[in-house]
Amino acid sequence: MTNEVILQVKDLRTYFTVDEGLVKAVDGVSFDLHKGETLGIVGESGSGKSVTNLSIINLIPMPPGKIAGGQVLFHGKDLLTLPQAEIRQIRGNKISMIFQDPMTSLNPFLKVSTQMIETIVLHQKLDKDAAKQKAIEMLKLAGIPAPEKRIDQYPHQFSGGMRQRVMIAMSLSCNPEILIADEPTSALDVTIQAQILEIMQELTKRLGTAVILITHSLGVVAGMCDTLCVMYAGRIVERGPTDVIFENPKHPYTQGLIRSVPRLDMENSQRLYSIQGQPPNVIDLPDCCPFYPRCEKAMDICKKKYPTTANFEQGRAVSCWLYSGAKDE
Amino acid sequence: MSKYIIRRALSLIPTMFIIVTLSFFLVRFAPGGPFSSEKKVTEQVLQNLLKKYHMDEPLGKQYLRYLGDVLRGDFGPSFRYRDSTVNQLISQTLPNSMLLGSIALSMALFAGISVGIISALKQNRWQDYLAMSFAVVGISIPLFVIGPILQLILGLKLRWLPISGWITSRDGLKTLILPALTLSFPYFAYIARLSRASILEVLRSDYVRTARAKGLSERVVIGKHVLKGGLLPVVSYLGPAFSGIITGSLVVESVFAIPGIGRVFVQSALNRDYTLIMGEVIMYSLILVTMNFVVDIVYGFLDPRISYK
Amino acid sequence: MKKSLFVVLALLAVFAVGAQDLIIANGAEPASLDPALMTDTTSSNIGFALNEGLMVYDPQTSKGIPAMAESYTTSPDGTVVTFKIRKNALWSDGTPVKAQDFVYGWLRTLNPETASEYAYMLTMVIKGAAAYNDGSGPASDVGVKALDDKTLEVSLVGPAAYFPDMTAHHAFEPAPKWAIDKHGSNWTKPGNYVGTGAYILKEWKPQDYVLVERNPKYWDAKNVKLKSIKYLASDNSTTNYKMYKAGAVDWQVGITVDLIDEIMLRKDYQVSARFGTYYLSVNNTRAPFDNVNVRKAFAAAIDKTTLIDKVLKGGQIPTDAFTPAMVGYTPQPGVGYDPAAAKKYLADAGYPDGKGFPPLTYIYNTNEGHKKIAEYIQQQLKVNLGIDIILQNMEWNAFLDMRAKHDFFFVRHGWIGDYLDPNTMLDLFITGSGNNDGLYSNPKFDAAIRAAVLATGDARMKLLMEAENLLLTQDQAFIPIYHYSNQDMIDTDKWGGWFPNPLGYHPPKFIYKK
Amino acid sequence: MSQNLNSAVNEFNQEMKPVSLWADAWKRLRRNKMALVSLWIVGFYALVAIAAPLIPLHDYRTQTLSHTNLRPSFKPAGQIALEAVEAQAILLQERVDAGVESLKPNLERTLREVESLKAALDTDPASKNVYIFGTDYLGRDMLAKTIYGARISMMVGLIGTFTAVLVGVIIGAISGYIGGWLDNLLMRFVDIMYGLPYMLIVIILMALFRKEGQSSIVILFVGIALVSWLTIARVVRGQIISLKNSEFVEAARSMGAGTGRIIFRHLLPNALGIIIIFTSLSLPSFIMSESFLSFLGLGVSAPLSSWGSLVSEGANTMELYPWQLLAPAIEMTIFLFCMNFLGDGLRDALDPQSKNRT
Amino acid sequence: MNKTDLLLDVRNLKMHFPVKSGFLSKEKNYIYAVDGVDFSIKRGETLGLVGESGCGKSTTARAISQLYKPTGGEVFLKGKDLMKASASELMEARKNMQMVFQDPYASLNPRMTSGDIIAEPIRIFQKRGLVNMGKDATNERVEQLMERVGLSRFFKNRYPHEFSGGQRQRIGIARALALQPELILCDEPVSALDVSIQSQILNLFKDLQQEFGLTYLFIAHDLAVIKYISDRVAVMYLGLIVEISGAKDLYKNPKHPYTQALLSAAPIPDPKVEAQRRRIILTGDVPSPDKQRPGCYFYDRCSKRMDVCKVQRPKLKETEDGHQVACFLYHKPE
Repeated sequence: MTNEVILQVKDLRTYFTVDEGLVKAVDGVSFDLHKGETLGIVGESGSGKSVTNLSIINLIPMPPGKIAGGQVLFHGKDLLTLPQAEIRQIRGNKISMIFQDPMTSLNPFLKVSTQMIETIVLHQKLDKDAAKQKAIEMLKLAGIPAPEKRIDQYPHQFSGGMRQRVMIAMSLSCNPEILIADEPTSALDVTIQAQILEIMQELTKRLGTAVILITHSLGVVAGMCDTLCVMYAGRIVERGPTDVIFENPKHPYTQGLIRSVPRLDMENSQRLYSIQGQPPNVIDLPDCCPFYPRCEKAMDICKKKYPTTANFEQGRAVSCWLYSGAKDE
Repeated sequence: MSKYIIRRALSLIPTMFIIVTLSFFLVRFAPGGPFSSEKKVTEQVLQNLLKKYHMDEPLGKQYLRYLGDVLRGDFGPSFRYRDSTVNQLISQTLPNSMLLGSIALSMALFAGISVGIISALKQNRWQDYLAMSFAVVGISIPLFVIGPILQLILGLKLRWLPISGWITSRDGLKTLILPALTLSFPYFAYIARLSRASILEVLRSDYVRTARAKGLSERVVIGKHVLKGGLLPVVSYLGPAFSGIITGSLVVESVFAIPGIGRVFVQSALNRDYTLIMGEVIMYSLILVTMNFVVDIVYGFLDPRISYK
Repeated sequence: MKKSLFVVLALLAVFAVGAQDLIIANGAEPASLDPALMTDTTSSNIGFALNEGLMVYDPQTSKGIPAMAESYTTSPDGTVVTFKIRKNALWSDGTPVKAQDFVYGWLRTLNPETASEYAYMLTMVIKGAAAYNDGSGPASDVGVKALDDKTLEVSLVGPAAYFPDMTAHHAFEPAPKWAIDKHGSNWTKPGNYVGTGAYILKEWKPQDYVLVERNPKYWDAKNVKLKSIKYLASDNSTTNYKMYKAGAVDWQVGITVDLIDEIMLRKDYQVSARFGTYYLSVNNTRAPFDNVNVRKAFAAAIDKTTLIDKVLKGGQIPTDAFTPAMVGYTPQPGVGYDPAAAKKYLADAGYPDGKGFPPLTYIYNTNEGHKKIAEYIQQQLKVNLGIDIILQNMEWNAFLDMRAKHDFFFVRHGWIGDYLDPNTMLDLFITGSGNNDGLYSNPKFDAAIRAAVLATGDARMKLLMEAENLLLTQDQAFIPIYHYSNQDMIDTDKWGGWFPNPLGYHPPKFIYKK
Repeated sequence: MSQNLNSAVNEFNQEMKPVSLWADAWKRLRRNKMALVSLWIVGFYALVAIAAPLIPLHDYRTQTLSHTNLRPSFKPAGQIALEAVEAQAILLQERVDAGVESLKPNLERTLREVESLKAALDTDPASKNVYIFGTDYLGRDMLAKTIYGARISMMVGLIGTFTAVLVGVIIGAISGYIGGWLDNLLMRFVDIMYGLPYMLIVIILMALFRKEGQSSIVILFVGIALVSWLTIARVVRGQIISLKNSEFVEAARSMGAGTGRIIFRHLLPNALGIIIIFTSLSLPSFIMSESFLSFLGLGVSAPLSSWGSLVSEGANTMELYPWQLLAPAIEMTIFLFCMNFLGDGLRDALDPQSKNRT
Repeated sequence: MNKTDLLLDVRNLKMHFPVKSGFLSKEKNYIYAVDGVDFSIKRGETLGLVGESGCGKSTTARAISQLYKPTGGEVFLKGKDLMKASASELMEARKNMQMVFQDPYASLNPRMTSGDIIAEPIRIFQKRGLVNMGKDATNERVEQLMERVGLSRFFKNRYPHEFSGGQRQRIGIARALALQPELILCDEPVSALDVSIQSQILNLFKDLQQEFGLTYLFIAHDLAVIKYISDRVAVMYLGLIVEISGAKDLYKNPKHPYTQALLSAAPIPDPKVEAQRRRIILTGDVPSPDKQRPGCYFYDRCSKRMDVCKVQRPKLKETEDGHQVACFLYHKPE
């Protein structure tokens, strides 16, 4: 991990217009990604983690979606304003993605070889045979036994874990600078999850790929990520090095989140902590702190205004009036 | 695979048998007979006719005789078209209906899928609304209105195309255009709606998102990744559509004077041409069943997840 | 896939036929081209091109004029007719036409195994024919003999003056024994067909067309002008009319009645009286129609002239009688249109102003024309008699079945004569006649008709007039509406030899392009 | 502000709102503009059809033979008829002048008619009639005919839909849910029904149930009902098969719910969308099959008519009197159009989840 | 173990699903989803059932509830064998045995309101005459239940889709409670929930157990969740239970190699711990349960396999008090 910033997300806002109103799925998200870094984005469903990443490579379905503001600077070029042809050069090549469900994110009608080769041919300008060789090599790296044979099979002939390996192989086949992994293991069993995470870690380390890992599992984040962003209702509420955050979470949400996970390695005969209430409905959200109804430390100002971001040492940033207020006043 | 085919074929036998049996007695139960006419034939002539076609025998015996003939592939003589056998009539008219039907269905497929794709890609925009309104009109307006209107405008007024006739006439292949157009209309409408709906669904699927995330151009995404899955429902519709387009083309065949099997069928039913009706019923059931079967095979071919064991 | 389809289409296109001389929209697919088996006009229209009997219909008068027979003689008592067959008459395969071919043809028609529907044309007049046809007599007793190769002697059941005319009918055509023996029921297929007509069968595409070409072996070939004739089997009259207007068809058999307002203004619209009558049949044995006054009330309540002028407009002739007028015969009408009289008849029958009249359904076979007439009649009965009837259409075959079973009260009916004689009209009302659907029965009528069979000349006509007088003037057994008309579309400025005539037969040998 | 904020953020604080499935559906339907407009139009059709005898129309049966085939107009019929006949007289005159002798009687009759129409202009009350949809071949009002036609056709559509839903849905549901030999039996029955020559069945029906002095409208409904349910039974069966292993059905079974309860409370409500779409798609075929059945003698008896019979009659004369086709065809197409959009709208409205998808 | 304390006793439960093979072939193939499972649950106890997908844990629950007719074995609920029970006896038994399903989206009929969903079991039993509860009483009970599981009773007219995932699962729980059963079969009830909601629901289960003295068969794939909720834990692999023990004991002292691998694979939400952990990464996937094997089912993936494991299948045997394991590392092959 060097200090070279390869991706800068600045005040990204992605909104969806639905019948009921405006959904601010992502509402002012900023973070930097350094070369070789693994950045975790953690949050509950609907918190905008996936939308953030789809926005980065400009894959938001429009309409109903709309990128309402912000910049995504990849080596200084704003991906949001890039013409489609140019951004296609980046997608799958410089920035590639893995999605949550390996069952549905591979095209069931096309052979694995077809799907892998088309990416390699497109971006690496190899001929088909060379591309196939490359694909087989990638499958081997991803730990698929007998890749020469299996490459000509259809996705349904693979198990869930194997499919995710295929996805990883495919996404890394063009040596991307950034791999965005959107809940890559949520649909997998725990033993398979361990396999996949290990493969991912190993391969990205070897290729020097920076990873944005989206997950709801604190356990996965803890083991994988250098840096962590915690999202709630479309915003990053806390950001910083993973170990520091786990050791000393500052935002009440982060605190609650970490405390509400049952842990294997601890005696917890005592009652599990739980954050009260339900995740917010993000339609037509007013400019308050969306967490305040569930927050034990809520103050009056929380209901009125979204907190400004307070910066701490080690690159930590927290959006909570507990800290911003203290600094402001 | 071959086992699957055999199983499918065997499972048809009881159904076909019941259809044949019921139809056989049904046609004889219908009022009137093959030898009715405004001027009644004399009693003696009628007796001669009945005897010639074995209709003076007990019904059970006739039925067994018929079954035996059918098993040998002989549908018997036509009662109405007395110079011809049912086999001749069917073999001379069915290919024409098949030709017309194939062309109409191809046109409907081509236009319907294109319109469906455009509609799906432009969902809720004017192109979509226009196309879908057109499709509703296609389903609502009967063929016997569309056909004559096309004849009137394109045939009689503008003289671009022949009004009616078949490829055997001096107009040749041009004669196919209007009837195929007319016949394809409702199918076009249905296919357009069907493909729109399923393509919309596929467009939302994860694997299309994956394809886009790989940096593929929209053309490749649609052409390679969306269509194959998006058109599967259309494929499964093809079976009923093809049999429907052949058996249901009687209006078009009549309006455009096409020597097809649809007209023969209607005439045979109206004439109580018993053997011809039976022949057609058997042919239709076979076509329906075969088409469904073919479509299943094609479906399995297109969808690698399905395997027939 | 697409390529091979294209090749197939291209091949089919190669077989497409070039220009013909005359293209006829013949109305439907011919049921048969076997003269013994054909029953419909569609078939017989083509039959007239392929075959010729002893006589051929005069294109202007529908009377017989010599064809295969160059002359005939009738015995003094009128029961034996001897035909002399043309020396130069040949079959289309070059075989000379012999008297034996006629004997074979006629006996074949009569043979129960042939099961010919028009055998009755022969059994009606030829001695011994009926017995052979029903299996009770031998073929040798049938009154048709070949005295030599060129002489045919026919013995009749009575002095049927109209017999020579009748022989123009297809039921009296000869048959080629050698072809039939060789090909069986396929002998009428192109390539196998052997005929005596001016044309030979070239192609027959079922439901599509029949193509015939000039027969060079025909005895009168030098006077046959048309090179070929194509009979289209299109059964959609609207389409046929469009084809006619577009010039793709030269002669449309029948017209599109829906477009009569346009058609009647055209000079190529050919209309002529036809030897037949449209009438309303009532069941004479069922109340209320067993009452003659009810029948008369109905007859008097319908204004036929307005129906034709305002609704049908197709050259039909309103009538109160059954038999069309012809030389020597004066039709005997029933009650004519008279609303006042109608009311009176109905009151006499016991239903003053229609009160107490039972619910009644008028049944017609499904057809736009019949429907218009039915609606008109319904309105007439309502206005003139105060009777509300229900209309019911029925599919053709079921309609025939119902009518044949006499299971009706009030139905549409029509009758077209087979030959130009009142007899062909009147004899269907004989008690027990197969076509007497209304079950009219009057012994005096039966006696008159039977007597007429044996009579000749004016005496015969008188008997027939007397019969019709009983039938209509006295008994009003049914309600005549109009005499049919023949309606065709053909430009007679362009096509010669085509004339409107009473039977509507147009032998193509006479037709030529002007 | 704070109240509003609360409700947006936390669902716990939302007010109580008692809604039934239908009220809920109605709420959603109202948001769908197309469906709402369609609903109003269909409602208007239904109202006109039901109230037809109360509407001051010309009697659809009354024949005015001097006013046949009049074009649609707001002018009095006498005027229009006179114009038409005068035009006809001019045409005839031209033809006669061109030497077509046979038309002479026609010309004379037409000239007489011109005179009598002129005379009737002031005397005959029928001359004052206004036919905004024109008249037919017997001088009857097309407006009244299409309205009464609508009654029949809508009734036919209703019956078709009703049996399709009643018989088809139940058979399909039972076949799909119970499966096994019963499924096999029922589906083979459907196959056989498809295979049998429908035309002959109808002809037999017609012959069996014909009654003197009665119209055949009831048999018509039987004829329609006979086949209307086949396709929907198959569709529902497929739908049920895909639904029957869903967790909520398992939940119901684990509670001991019986077959009937599972089918009617759990499965069918969830197949509602496809049932609605399918019926709205088959509506045109029900309406048009009436005109086919009427060819076999099962339709409505003249002088009553239906959209199907009016359209098929109109199609024959469209070159001369296009309004006889257009009036019923447009009316029918608008209706089917609306039913279609209404069907789409209803499907969405009855699906509580439809608005939750993004 | 005192027999009367046993609420549920499952013996040699088998659930084989037939798969159609070729036409005309008499031989049938089976999926051996559950292939001889023994365990029992005491009154008031929670037995956690853990395993990877396809191991047969959900099938076990469904077979116990007689949703699938088990292929073999015995299921005693309060001493009554459900497999031999008549329809009415089974109905009676169901009253004491309700299920909570995994997917809060799929397990609630989208066309029914939450109130109807919760009331449905009461209505079903009411109709059969097995409960006597009037309309008002039902209504009251529904409202009571809703409040108890943490839903406003004003929500009873809402449809499932109007609730969040956690709330839906509360509806599912309320439904299971409606008939006041003694046993609740929980089939992965928290797997689909978000972290913050999962803890709410887990606590709810605990509270309800205390309040109503419920007994749970609690299925999950998350070991931490199982550990938190269960008194005893059974680990399943490929249709068989490989290890049963008290919860604390299992986590402290896992015996079966599979259990060990499972525990080591589970990530722990603490970077420090994670950084130091040594994982046992299993190779390969869980094999498909479509054939019966002679040896240990875990043989192919086991790091400690011995020759005997290939030919003989270890039986579940008690190694120390209350700790049973099916592995030859702990007992001699026969």
